[in-house]
Amino acid sequence: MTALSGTIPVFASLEGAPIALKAWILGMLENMGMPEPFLMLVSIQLSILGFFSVFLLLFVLASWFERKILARIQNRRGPNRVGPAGLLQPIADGIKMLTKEDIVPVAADKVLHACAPVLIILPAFLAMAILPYGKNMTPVELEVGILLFFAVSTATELAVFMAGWASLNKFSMLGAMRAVAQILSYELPLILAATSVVMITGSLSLTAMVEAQGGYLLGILPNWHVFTPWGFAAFAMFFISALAESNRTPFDLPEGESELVAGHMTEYSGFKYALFFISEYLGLYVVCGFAVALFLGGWQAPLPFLTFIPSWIWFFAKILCLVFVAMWIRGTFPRVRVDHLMNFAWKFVIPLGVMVLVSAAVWHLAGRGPLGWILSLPPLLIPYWLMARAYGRNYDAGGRVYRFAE
Amino acid sequence: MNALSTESIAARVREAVPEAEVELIPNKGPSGQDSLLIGAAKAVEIAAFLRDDPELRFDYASNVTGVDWPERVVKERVTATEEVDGETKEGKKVVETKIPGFLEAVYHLYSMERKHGPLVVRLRTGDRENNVTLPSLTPVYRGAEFQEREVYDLYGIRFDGHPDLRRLLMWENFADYPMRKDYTPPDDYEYEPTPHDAVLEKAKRHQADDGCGKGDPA
Amino acid sequence: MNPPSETGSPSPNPAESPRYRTAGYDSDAQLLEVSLGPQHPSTHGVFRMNVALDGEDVVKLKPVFGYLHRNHEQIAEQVSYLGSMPYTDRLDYFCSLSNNWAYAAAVEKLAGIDVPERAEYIRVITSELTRLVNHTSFLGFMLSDMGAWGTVLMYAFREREKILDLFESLTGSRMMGNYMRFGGCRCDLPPGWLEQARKVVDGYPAFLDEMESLIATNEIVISRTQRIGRLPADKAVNGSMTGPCLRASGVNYDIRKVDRYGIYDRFEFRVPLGDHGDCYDRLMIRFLEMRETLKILRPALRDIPEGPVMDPKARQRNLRPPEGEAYARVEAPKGELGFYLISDASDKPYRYRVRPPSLINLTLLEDLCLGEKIADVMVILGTIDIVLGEVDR
Amino acid sequence: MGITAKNFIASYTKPESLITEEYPEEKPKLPENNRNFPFLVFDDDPDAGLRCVSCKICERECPPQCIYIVQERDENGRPVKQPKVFDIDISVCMSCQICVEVCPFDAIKMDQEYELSSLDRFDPLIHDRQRLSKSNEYYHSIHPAEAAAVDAVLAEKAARKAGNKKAADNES
Amino acid sequence: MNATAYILLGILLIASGTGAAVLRNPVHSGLSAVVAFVTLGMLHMALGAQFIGFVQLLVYIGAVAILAVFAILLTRPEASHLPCLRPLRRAVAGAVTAGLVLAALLIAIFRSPSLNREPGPVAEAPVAEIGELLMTTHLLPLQTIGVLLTAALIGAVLFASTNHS
Amino acid sequence: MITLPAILALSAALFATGLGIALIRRNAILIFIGIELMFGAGVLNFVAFWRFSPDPEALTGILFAMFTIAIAAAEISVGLALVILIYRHHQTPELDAANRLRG
Repeated sequence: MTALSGTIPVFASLEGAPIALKAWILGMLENMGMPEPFLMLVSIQLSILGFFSVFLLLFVLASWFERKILARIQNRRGPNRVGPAGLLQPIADGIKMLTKEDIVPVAADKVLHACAPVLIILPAFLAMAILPYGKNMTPVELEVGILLFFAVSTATELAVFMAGWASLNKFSMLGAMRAVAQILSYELPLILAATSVVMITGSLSLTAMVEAQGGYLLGILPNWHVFTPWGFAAFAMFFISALAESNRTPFDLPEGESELVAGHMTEYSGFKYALFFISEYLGLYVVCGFAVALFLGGWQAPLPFLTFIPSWIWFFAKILCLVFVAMWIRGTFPRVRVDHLMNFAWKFVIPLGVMVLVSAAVWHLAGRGPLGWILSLPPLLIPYWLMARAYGRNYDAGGRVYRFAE
Repeated sequence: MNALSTESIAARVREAVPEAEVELIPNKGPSGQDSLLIGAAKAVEIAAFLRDDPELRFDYASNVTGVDWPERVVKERVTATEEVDGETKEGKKVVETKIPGFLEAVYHLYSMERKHGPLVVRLRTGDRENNVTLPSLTPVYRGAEFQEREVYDLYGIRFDGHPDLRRLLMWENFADYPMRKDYTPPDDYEYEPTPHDAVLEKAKRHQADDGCGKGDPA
Repeated sequence: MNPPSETGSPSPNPAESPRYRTAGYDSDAQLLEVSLGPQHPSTHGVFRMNVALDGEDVVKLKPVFGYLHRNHEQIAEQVSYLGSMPYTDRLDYFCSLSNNWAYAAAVEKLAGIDVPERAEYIRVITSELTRLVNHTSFLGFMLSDMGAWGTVLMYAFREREKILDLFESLTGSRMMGNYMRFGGCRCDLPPGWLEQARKVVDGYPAFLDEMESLIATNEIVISRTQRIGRLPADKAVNGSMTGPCLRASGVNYDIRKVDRYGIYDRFEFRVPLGDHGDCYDRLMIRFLEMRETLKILRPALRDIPEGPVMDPKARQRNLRPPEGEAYARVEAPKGELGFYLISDASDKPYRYRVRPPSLINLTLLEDLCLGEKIADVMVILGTIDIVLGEVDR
Repeated sequence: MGITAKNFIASYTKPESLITEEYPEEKPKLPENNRNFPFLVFDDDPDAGLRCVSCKICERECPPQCIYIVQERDENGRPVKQPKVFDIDISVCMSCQICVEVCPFDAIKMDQEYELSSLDRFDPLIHDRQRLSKSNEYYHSIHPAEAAAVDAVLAEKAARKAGNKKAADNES
Repeated sequence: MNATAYILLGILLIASGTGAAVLRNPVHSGLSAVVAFVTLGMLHMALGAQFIGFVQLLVYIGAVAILAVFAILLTRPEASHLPCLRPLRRAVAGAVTAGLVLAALLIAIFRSPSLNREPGPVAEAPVAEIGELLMTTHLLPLQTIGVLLTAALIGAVLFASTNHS
Repeated sequence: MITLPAILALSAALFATGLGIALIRRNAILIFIGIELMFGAGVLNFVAFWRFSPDPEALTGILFAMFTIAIAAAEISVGLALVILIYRHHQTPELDAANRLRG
């Protein structure tokens, strides 16, 4: 908090508002004579309730946001009938989803078919617990936070696989196979990109990572990892892999509707389908949240004189920016093909990820400064340039020349 | 067709493919697109010749279709001399010629290389019931594959040597050939009542049958 | 209607014919048979493909048609010559005016009817606008097939809408034109139509530039279309491929140039040809064709003469062409659209046959798709650009 | 991505680039030539002024056969030049306008009304004579230029008829 | 470690393990084994080895289980004509063997006097120290494991990609 | 508080289950899963011994557990590749069908 926060008390009080609210409720309960274990339980419940409701709100917003953004990109208006500016559209959608008939194919494996949507939504919620939302606002302080993220996010592929397999539909099966192969392949670059940050920070805890990015270079440029050569490369890798991991366009092959109808979700309807839907958006928020925490300075303000705005507002603003970029990408790019996707992961991103590690190591040794810049750039640029040349040769990307007959 | 008249093509074909039955069928209409009737026996050879001959190069089978010619009676007024009671009378008389029915497969060939055409080639079956096999030109013109299937589907001409002769548009168990002139649609549709009396009658009949009428026509 | 079934084929067993043997797969254990369609997001209608997959690779692909079959030819043989005209709109419902022209041309050939000059110009203008409509929406659908979430489709439809507005103010209907008549066109251009059309045509290059930078240089599009579904020229010719797909394979065959029907010899335009015959070429040829089409439209809109739009001698009702037959074809946006008519001097055609480019271009679909990935099947099918109204008729 | 960004921003800054019409509130302006389903023109009186003489040409020419006409007969059973029944099944009609073209009396014209959806297949979608009859003024309001031309032709015809009659009167 | 948690996790662990043994459908078996792996990871965490717990989850769910289930699918066991278990005699023999082994182990465990001791003072294994130890005292094993993993990876790729047809 | 023998007993039970799977299933992949469960029992032992060791700061148990997990991962990757290979030969993942070593 700088002196500015004193002049703007609203922001100052907002900074600690969520924590203060929790403390107030707890204090009130304590005054009522509640026993200690019960208070602890309530405290946990309140934290959970807090981010549960925030993220559900965000999910509701996201579907509205996505529709609006896509519509605007496509020169349409988007939802504008339900509520002001269509803001109640997600609720209408929810009601629609809930009132739809729940169809389970006769031949399906009914237990797994029912388990899959529940299982797919769990990892997102679990991963949310360790996100640092603001200063002292990590719901679960975990020493190995980033490991938890990777551990639970692998459960997604299991759920997708269960959904595809249990539906006993060829499209579902194909979609599930794709999903598993894809998530498995992109897990690796995701871990590599995160490892570079772990190397620099020397900790697996997300809070520590965010705190390591505090401070400003020359008083203006924030010390975020994304503003370093390795950090930028790792961020790009992380973001691309995160898109692939959460099945977003252009990597939405598992559900690629133009070839596989809806992939693993083909045989789902009603509320179960809605759960897949929710998990997609929540997954998007979670991966964006991790990208923010790892590379974009978490809840740190981008400019020193902006620190008066509460940290959690910054965090969510950054998440929303990344989410917007993801939606923008969705509005622009067509879907890649499955073998291209795998080639991209194994032949391009992963080698580059190893080089990012090298670069980060160099940076770690050479230190933040001109020397670090000079030494850590070549291990990134040279392989990038070589690989781009090697793979670019397969296509006439520069444009073809066409003959004309009179 | 600039330099090559249909007649000269017929002559070339006769020259090149021995024992080829080629007959010129003139077109009386304003379009003047004459056609060649070729015998089924040598049809594939003739087609291959038409495709490969460097001057003809009809390498592109644009259109393949069937035509149904049911048995018909052509009435023609002819002037005939007749001897009646020793006298020679001259008078008009109606002569009825019975033309047996047949099915026809018509190919419109063009040349993409030399940019001329069309050459209309016809193949005729023996009759409309049993003798309906024609040689398939799909081995020569790959583009005829689906169209020959369609002709088989709609007219019932069986193409010998076709790689995959199945029905194209109708379903497999469909019995009839819906493009033949004597085809009558089976009366099994679910008619929707319209103002037309005839259709309305049918609709009423059918809805009386199934008992769960889709709305009362009355 | 019963769905066409796969079993009980009366013909030689397809599995025995060499072309359909799935080489190298001694057992079916590894193959996954998938039925794409008839209700599938990207088959562009009720069209089905029986696909056998080995992993993601296509080893067998059989198109199945007939879900939209309405025996158009039989209907046309039972109504008058004029009565078939509105039905031709519904063949390829994106290009109703080209279809109109093809049918009108066939009847004119059959009955020997002349077309006045102004009508010829209108026909060229409308049919070239139709080409723009078709190719534009083709780009949109194509990118949707690749999974681009309709952004390109929306841009394409935004532009298509302008032309459809033109069509509406000219023919009264946006898609079902039913505009051309034997010996001319149904009505003259409404006042101000030419200016409006010029405005649309002038605005088109900017749109094409935008689309080209959005599509043609997009890495994902390039990697998904280049070297996919290659079609060599000789195979294309033998398989009766027509239209942009044929020219993408490098065969210089444009009926506007070859037959010089209508008044196309008055316009200077070029025929773009591709060298690779892959999906990217098929995509780009359509871009280039649209640019050439604009080259036709500009002088046509400028030079259109005054005069009648109908041959006064031509009659629509009770048209009884002399006995004979005629085959007329035009370069429809999707390929060669031909009408083959036999007249027996009555007021109904004795034989009425449509040569549908969509159906015949599909002949080579299996050849294009074999060995490609399942996702490519959609792209290849997309680049062939079919409309089911025309395939099934 | 630049292009999509441009369009995204333009959709907020330039209102004309938003192409959606908010249908129930703002309705599209139909061009004069727009056609939907046929209607019958009457001149003054909706019953007697109907131009249709039930010649049944349109019924014959209609490609999908959606028109059904029964001629009116007077008490003596003699046909009257009036349709007794004139039904158009607009769920069959394909708006091809051929009935309009073939009508020698300019009695049937194309309407522009398009909000015809209903839950019932039969009653609201089979238009009877009463529902089809619309006044010449209405015709003028939807197709002004065409209606004016038609009126001119009709007036000329009437004049010629009157002239003929006068001439015949004069002769006799 | 809490006794209730121990009992619950233990029951879950053994139940899912048994499920993996007897469920007919191989995919169900595989998924049941996944539950066992997850429970195992939770046990590690409950014992204070958070790091090991997460590594267990990461490796076993993320890699092993998925690969196994994937392989089950690839090999299409449902097309097999044989029943899922071995012939009854052999299956019973296997179960008996397993039971005997269990009995032997249990006897050994409960009769050993040296096992009755109190848990150590640390509740949690510090991650930083694990890392440090890996890089100092246990560097050689770590490197060996790295070589082993690389060799396994290459070997697996070679095996799976060999085309014998 | 749970004693060390209790955890060891659980681990023994897990080991026996894994052994049972390996012994009674036909499917090679499930046999591998059984082996993995046995590995898991070993890891549990390591962790338990670390927890109850007199000198937990040494972290030896933890490190051994880690190495065991890594070895298990290496083992199953090669094993699954072998299964796929066997499947290619015999068109079945059942080991009974693949009891000959000749391809």
